[in-house]
Amino acid sequence: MIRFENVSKIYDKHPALKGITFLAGKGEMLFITGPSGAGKSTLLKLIYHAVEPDEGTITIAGQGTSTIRAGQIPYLRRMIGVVFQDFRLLTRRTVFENTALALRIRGLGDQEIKNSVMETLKLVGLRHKSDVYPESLSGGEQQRVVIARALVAEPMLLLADEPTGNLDQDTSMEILRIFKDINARGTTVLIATHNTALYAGSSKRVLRLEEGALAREDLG
Amino acid sequence: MIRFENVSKIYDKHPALKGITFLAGKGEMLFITGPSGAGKSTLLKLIYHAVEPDEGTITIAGQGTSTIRAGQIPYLRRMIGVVFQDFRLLTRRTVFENTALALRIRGLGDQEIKNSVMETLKLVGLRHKSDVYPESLSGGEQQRVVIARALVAEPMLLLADEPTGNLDQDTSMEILRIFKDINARGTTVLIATHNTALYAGSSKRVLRLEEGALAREDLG
Amino acid sequence: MSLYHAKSALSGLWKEKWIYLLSTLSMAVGLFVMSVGFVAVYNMHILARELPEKFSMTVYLKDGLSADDMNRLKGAIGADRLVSKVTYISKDDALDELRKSLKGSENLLDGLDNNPLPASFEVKLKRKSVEPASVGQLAKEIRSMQGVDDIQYGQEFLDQIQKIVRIVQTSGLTFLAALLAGVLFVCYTSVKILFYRKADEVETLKLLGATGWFIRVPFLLEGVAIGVLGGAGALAASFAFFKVFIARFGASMPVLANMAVPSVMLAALPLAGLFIGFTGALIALGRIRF
Amino acid sequence: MSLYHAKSALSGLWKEKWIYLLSTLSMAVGLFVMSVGFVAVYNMHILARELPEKFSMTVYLKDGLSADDMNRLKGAIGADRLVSKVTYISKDDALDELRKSLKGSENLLDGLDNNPLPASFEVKLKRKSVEPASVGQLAKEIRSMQGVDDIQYGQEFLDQIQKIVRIVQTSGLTFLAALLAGVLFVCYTSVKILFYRKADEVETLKLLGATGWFIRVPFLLEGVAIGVLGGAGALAASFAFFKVFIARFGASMPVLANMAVPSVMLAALPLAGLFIGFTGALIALGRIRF
Ligand SMILES: Nc1ncnc2c1ncn2[C@@H]1O[C@H](COP(=O)(O)OP(=O)(O)OP(=O)(O)O)[C@@H](O)[C@H]1O
Ligand SMILES: Nc1ncnc2c1ncn2[C@@H]1O[C@H](COP(=O)(O)OP(=O)(O)OP(=O)(O)O)[C@@H](O)[C@H]1O
Ligand SMILES: [Mg+2]
Ligand SMILES: [Mg+2]
Repeated sequence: MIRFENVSKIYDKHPALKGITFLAGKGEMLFITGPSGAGKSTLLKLIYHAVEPDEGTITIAGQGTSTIRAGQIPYLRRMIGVVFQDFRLLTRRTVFENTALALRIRGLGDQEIKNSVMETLKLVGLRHKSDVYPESLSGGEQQRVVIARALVAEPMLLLADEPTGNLDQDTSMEILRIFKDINARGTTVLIATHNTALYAGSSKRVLRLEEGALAREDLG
Repeated sequence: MIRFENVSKIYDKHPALKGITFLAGKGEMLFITGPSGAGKSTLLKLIYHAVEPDEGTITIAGQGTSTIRAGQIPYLRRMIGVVFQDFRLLTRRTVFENTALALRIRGLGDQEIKNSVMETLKLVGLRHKSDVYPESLSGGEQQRVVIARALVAEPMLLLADEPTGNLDQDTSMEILRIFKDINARGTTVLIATHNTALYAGSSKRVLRLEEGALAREDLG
Repeated sequence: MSLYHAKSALSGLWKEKWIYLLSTLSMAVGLFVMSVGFVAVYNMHILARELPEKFSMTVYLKDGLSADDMNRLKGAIGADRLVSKVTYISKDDALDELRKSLKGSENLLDGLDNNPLPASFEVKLKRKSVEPASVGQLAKEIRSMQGVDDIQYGQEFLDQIQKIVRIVQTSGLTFLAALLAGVLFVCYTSVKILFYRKADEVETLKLLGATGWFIRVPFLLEGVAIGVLGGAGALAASFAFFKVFIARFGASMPVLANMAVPSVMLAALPLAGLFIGFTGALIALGRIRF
Repeated sequence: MSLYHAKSALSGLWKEKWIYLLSTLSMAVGLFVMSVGFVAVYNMHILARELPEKFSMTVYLKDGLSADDMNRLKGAIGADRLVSKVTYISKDDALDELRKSLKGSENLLDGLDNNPLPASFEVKLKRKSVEPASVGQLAKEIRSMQGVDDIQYGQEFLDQIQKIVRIVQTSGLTFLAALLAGVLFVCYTSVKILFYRKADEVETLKLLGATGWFIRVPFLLEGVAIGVLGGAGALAASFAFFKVFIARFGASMPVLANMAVPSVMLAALPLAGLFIGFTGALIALGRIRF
């Protein structure tokens, strides 16, 4: 599903990723960890094409990201659900509309959207907040909206960047359970996190980044 | 230092805090925990006067917050350093200027500001990023800038809202050590967090909020 | 464009209604200024065009023409496409006229034994077709007709008037063009700045997998809404303004009472608003790069 | 206001230079439109004021006045504060004049044995003080002087001219006021929208303990910078525009060649920009509530 070959990313002369090589198979669940500034978010951004690599090749679902035509990028992205570390909620839309966006973009009908969105919001415990604007949500509630938006379209690949940074232990475990569920249904899941509780004892692969390099690969 | 007496806060008919009563002594270090949406941030916002209580009285350093004159509010706030859950970094200013803001507001001189800011940035490990704009920082780096800004003016009271949500275990512990240092020098510290590692074994008071009510008070 | 887009644009408008209201008002004011400028120049134009209305030629006739000859001549002159009216002025009429113009010194004429003044045709020209060159041509033709003694018309005066008309029109248009470009630019800027803040929103939509047009459509609709509402506001303001203006000044100055407020503005202002709003939004969003 | 504030305002400008450049341009264009409107109305005003320049009275003298009497009369009339020039027209001059005006029918006058026309004074009035009422008063005074037979002046014509002058001036001013208010509003909106996005920044500064003026000053400086630069740009554009305008149209129309571009604009445009930028920013920020 994901193939990184010797990938490097340099921001203004400062290397954020150096010669990263790894594979993630279809249906796999995989964690990325490492200290602040190690390059976890950058790695995810490379996958959803928010930044482009300076070196190496990235292949997502058989599609090389550097050879892709610009017009195809939206369709590549629709295969991917992203929990952004900085949320990226639209302030002018309600919780419902923010979540629905992932489906609107795919051109689904109103009734279908309503059903899926309400179901997903229920999953993250925010059904009762569906008509509220993001600014009147708590930090953890906002984070859960972002998670709902990433899940709602049942993507082939889920990228979650620090998805439990604003969530308590119980809610975090609840979210992890949801990720496992969707993974069990075939979605490849890639989670960048500091929260060791997410992968401890999971027996999943954990990639550890340090200063932009792949320092260690382990089982959680 | 902080006195809450039967404080309630209602957002659009939905109660976020119900009848909260607690004291925090000068020089104390105290944790607030509880599930997502329990009212932790709201409690901190009441202290720095970002929202006003619907019921009850709040006294900060002997000053009742509902009787305070509008013109005094900036001076009340200058006693307090806040690590905002949503960061509130100014996108148009560099890391240095964002941190320096806390001192500029207090009217300090350029040399003094430079010394204090660089020292504090070094403390949070961001000295080398001082000329960078927030948008090109990682999530954890941004969070550390917010921490630096809250610390730099050596406030009487430090309020930290989920200060380690984007930080790895090691960095989190480093930040906690800094908080303990400043607390040892006399600053009252109030930390709202989900990260049990921050208070586990600390023997500090931990207030647990649940659905807006003070559910339990414990020692960490 | 689906119902979703329309709703989404509307909800965007509503969420930030004050700033959109301000933009719309600003658009309205800009277009209003433009329409005031336009009506002013338009009326100057009309006024200038009407200047030559009173322009006429005097065709002096030879003495002793028969009524038949006279009628034939009159018909021949009146048939020309430049001519709007031909009036016969007899020798007696001419003398009366002179007597009147000598008001106070009429006795000058008392000693005359016969009327030395010739009969003439006063030839009024059609206002729209008054052109120095063609008038010169017409004069030549008339002069060569049988029975015509001489022909007089203000050649220089006509040239002068023509020049003034041209200047008024050209400088008015230059003026209007400057005004128009200015207002267009200011309105465009206002839309552009309004949308500048949306860079974040656009970026997020892109990252979620939206195509260019999915992103653009709600913004374009917003721009169009601002533009059309602004244009409608400008229209209302213009009509109100000119109504008051004419009421205030028209009574004492007939030129203003007949001031033309071209009804083409009815459609043009909202259309101009639509155009500005649409292109403003389009350019403000720029090329959407993935 | 410290060096910090200035630096902070400048860095803000630099970080978002394109949008500020656009705002500044928009401000420049707005003020340019305003100045073009202003110069246009100003020149209409001047033109209108000069209309009565050619206004004169004709004072007919009794026959057989002595040179002495005539001079005394001329002096008396010329002494009036309304009068700019008195010219004597003798009986012969008057006849010559008539002969000229009868061009083509001069032979009419051949039979005259004596000159029936009176000598007269042509009294030119000072342009600025031409007022129907005072002119009427003057006419009455002159009529009562010894040696004066009659006095003729275009009473109606004068009234008419006066009316036109007033209308042109008042309607020009109404026009200008509408233009001015419009441009002011549009410029203000542009600044206001530009600052609207800053609500977050203002909120953060408040929460950090900044006082109202600490927050406002950088924004006000930004507003002032935009305004003054915009005003300077407008000034440059105006002078360039009028230079080209006069070069293009002035040659064929003397009125335009002498077009006045008031030098007060030198200061007024940047000042207007400053004012708009400052108040725009001030109102855009609104009352800072803690
Ligand atoms: N747009 C950018 N421009 C310049 N430097 C950047 C940019 N984005 C990230 N960086 C730098 O690249 C490095 C890696 O950033 P990245 O966001 O991938 O870290 P991370 O592992 O996600 O950290 P965190 O756990 O704090 O979120 C950091 O040092 C960061 O400052
Ligand atoms: N401005 C607001 N308007 C309306 N409701 C609000 C507002 N701010 C917070 N709330 C609601 O009040 C409740 C408490 O919010 P608060 O931010 O205090 O929670 P929290 O304990 O900080 O949660 P988290 O751990 O997720 O940050 C939440 O249900 C939230 O939706
Ligand atoms: Mg990150
Ligand atoms: Mg919170």
